[in-house]
Amino acid sequence: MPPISGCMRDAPWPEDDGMSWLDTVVQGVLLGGLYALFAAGLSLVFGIMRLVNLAHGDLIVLAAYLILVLVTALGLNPFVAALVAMPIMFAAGWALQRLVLNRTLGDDILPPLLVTFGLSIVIQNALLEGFSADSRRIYAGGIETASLAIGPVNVGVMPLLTLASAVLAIVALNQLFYRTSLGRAFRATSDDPVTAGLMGIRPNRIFAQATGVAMVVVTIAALYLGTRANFDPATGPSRLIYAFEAVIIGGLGSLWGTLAGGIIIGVAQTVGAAVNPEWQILAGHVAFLAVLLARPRGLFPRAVD
Amino acid sequence: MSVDALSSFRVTTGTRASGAFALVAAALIVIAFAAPLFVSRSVIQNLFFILTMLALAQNWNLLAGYAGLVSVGQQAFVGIGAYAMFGAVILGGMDPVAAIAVGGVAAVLLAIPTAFFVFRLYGAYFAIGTWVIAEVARLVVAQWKSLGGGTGTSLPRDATRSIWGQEAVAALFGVRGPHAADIVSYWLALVLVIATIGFIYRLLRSRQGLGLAAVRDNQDAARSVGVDALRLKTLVYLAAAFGTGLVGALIYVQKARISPDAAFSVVDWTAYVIFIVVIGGIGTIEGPIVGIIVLFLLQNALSDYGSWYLLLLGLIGIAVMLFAPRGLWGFFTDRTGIELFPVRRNLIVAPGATPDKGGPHG
Amino acid sequence: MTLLQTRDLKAFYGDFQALFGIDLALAAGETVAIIGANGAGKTTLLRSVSGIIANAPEAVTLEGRPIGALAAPEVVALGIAMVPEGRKLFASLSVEENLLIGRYGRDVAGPWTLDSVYGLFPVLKERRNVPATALSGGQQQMVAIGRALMSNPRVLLCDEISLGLAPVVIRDIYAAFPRIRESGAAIVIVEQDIGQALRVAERVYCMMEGRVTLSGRPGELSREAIHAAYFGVHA
Amino acid sequence: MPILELDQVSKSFGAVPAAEAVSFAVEPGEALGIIGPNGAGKSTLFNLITGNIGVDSGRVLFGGEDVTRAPPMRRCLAGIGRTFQIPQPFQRLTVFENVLTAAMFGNRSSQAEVSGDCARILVDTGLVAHANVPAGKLTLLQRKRLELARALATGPKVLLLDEIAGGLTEAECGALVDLVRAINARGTAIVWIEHVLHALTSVVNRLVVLDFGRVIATGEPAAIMASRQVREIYLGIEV
Repeated sequence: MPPISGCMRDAPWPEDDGMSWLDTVVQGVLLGGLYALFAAGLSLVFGIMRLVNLAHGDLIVLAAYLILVLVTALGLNPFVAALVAMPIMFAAGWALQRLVLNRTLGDDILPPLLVTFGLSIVIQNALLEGFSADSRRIYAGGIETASLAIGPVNVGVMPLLTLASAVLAIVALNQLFYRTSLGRAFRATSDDPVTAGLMGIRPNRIFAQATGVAMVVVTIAALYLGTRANFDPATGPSRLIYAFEAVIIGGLGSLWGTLAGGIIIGVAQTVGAAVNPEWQILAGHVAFLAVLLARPRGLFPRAVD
Repeated sequence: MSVDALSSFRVTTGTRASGAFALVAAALIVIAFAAPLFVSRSVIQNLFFILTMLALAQNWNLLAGYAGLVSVGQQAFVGIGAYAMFGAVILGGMDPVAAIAVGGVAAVLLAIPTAFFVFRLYGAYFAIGTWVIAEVARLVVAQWKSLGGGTGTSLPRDATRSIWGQEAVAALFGVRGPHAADIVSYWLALVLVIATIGFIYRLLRSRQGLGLAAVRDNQDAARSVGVDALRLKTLVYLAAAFGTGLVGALIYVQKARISPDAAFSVVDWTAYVIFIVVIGGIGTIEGPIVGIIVLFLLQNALSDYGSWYLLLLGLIGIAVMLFAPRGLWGFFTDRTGIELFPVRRNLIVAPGATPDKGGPHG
Repeated sequence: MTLLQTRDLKAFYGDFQALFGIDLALAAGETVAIIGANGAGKTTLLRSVSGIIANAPEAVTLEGRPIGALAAPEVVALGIAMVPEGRKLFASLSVEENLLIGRYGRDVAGPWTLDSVYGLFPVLKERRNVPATALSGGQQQMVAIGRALMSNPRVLLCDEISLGLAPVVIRDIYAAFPRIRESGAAIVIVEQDIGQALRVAERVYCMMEGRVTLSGRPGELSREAIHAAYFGVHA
Repeated sequence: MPILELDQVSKSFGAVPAAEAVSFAVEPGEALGIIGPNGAGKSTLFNLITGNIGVDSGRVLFGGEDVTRAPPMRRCLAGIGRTFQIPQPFQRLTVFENVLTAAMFGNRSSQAEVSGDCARILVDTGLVAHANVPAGKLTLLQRKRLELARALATGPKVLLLDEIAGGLTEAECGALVDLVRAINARGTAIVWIEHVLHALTSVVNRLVVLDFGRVIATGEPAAIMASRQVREIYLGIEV
């Protein structure tokens, strides 16, 4: 699983003066936006049905390939292609939950883990058959290299868009969760599925809609993954791990916590890379383990398990 | 129902089927040791693959099937065991076979601190936590320049030409060095599998084994009758790490070439292992044995279809987990009641007799 | 005209039989109480009617239509709302959100809206944005009743609403029942507190160990008869 | 010196108090009954004594030693045996293995040392005919007996019984009463939560009445059952 070196490519920074540390942290925060997008879907699904989908990273890569196909086959702009891909991914997530994952829910933790692990292997190898192992990239044209000067720091447009999209996605999810009837149903089902049934809620359908919504967030994450770095069928697992680390650091079931967790991982990685390029991914993991040691329930625990 | 004596009772575990199997197993072991006499070198190498994967599968099954600890990071111990062996040979000048033990010890040393981390997580989060530990181990080892860093390295020629017992076997069987080395590795794999299954079977029939099964069924009830669930699970986590480390070291003695991405590969040392256990039958000793045979047959049938093989394996794994969670062996044993490694303690009370006085309740 | 009826209703928990053929009838707008000691099968009866426990289709009928095999979401849509034992409010929802979710499966016009429920239980209005589980036991019970009313049910099933509450709080809650009855809903009250049940109900069924042991109008039943039916012969 | 003592034990879940300053003591070999309406916090009290739930404040003393912070398994080893109100057997293990687990871990001894006792307990609790049946296949009443057998197997000094007589026929109830009396006669203290009053009062020599998580009365069974206050609160009948 090669580290996503490409991702650092569009964040050149001068070597030694004080400016470089500020720049490293800013790039880290922007990278954290990408990891928060990876994590938001995971956090949403876990919050509602205590299910962790080990194929989450591979679903992001699958969505990236879907966008790639829409861009190359229909000549669409990547952002438009992502909009087109969203309903498709929603339907795919909905069907996956209704037909497969709902059967695994229950007290025993083995079925959901082993089924989603199997799903991860199936997706990776299906993509391998379909698209071979070559690295791919979604070209977004001029915007990729465009950058803005914000104060003393030089910031790429795409990383900025990524962070903005992450914040928007989390605001939207929070509005959905706390302002809509469907959001109430999500939370009620998460608290007590049996009593939710007494209110007229059908838990299996709620879980399917939740996974569908998670797949829409996955599509946004895939857009930025695909445009900012190379990807191939095997890059899914490392994305799952970053998403997982962001969710754990942020605290289970807390979407804003997930954003904070993503940013902490992002900054840890850019700082690590600044010290030694080979330590980028390692630094992220070390930050995760440090938080896990100090606050086992994450920094902003909301869901009381 | 007055409290009175039970003069004649006994506790048995064996069954007719397991008795017969014990004889068959003994014969099979003798044949297996003698195999190099009458099979080709490529068969020996296939048997080595089957035995090493079976040993990994038994260790993973001990963790997930009996202790309910679903790890997706056992590749960490395969990798650490292999690299410790490489370190002992290249830096310490040890004989590769002796260095296998160093691999096992290194795996346990890694498992102690990591247990502290991963036991703070539960269920799916424990699984991914073990995966992070494996990633950290892979990245740290990739910094170990004297063992080839990220690109990896090979065992020195003089080490691979004279591993322990190689000349004796070469002379005995009249074969060249590398063939003899394969035979020694094969025998080691055979010993390792027998030891692993023996250890697991004895553990299951012990007090700890009964405690583990109780915790698996109902942790609260188990704790209220005096079972220390965390201590038992940690014990199993360390034992599985040791076993996995030994196998990792042995695999790379035979491969003689190592790199971080290969030694810590989640597909080779965790994905295949999970499918072997799940398809064969999780939570049974016979399951992984059935599973490795199925995997080997599939591998031969689909070897030239590339990723279709893993794709199919994934689909079969999902189908089995959804529709026959106790796997092929579980399906068979549920219908026939035959168990090759029976664990159940049966109380046989002579009819009419009642227990004798004595004991704390007498 | 019988609104809700059970015919030879049986229920099992695995191999343990909880109900041995219950025949019960509820007319439109009527209030019926079911009393019985702990373990008599009262809650099992309500869980069967509300669809949490599946049964034979004709074991439960609403206006003659078999609903015994329907699941809870379908039953509430037909207008049978349940106030579950132990209240079971949703911890991550506020008081108002708990009320609103009451009508998720059946959003029909009727006497009960947020305002009319706050009218019934004024204390809830000031505390409407507080997490429901931060309220006292009595207030939580009011929210649970309000939540069921929000679906404008034709039948309101109340399971042990006096459980663990002080007598003065129980009186406050039961004081609201006349207004609930005026709104036209038929009410089934399952209660361990016999005195409270007899005051509010027009008809009473007494259950013991899964069977109906007595039924009739409160006025016509003697204390000894109730005592015997409640405790069984050896009382 | 009492074998078990609760000193001002309190516990609340959110706004709802489950136990408020509960204090009582159990002498070695005594048989104490606990009664109270549903939702009075009786089962929670047992979980506080066994350590399955932590106390908010107050102390739990066992044989004079403070076990308030001790985990459930240490309290079991100290001598607290308990049954669960809703039976929690080890489903896939056989009846004999359920009892064997409790005996081996509760007494820190080997299978050989305790097999005899386990066989005897199975005879006493009428389960010996089902010794090799997986616990998941037992009827509810047999599972209740298994709870008792398992608790006994840990060799307890205090045995906590949680509504174990519910749903029994007259004959079964009589047999259970005899068994509990025999266990108590051998020196094991009994603390018994029960709704079947005639079974409870024929064994225990003292009653504690719980309501709203508070001890509202303690004393001789006859006196307690006669008191107006207890009958009104507990039975809910204007007497």
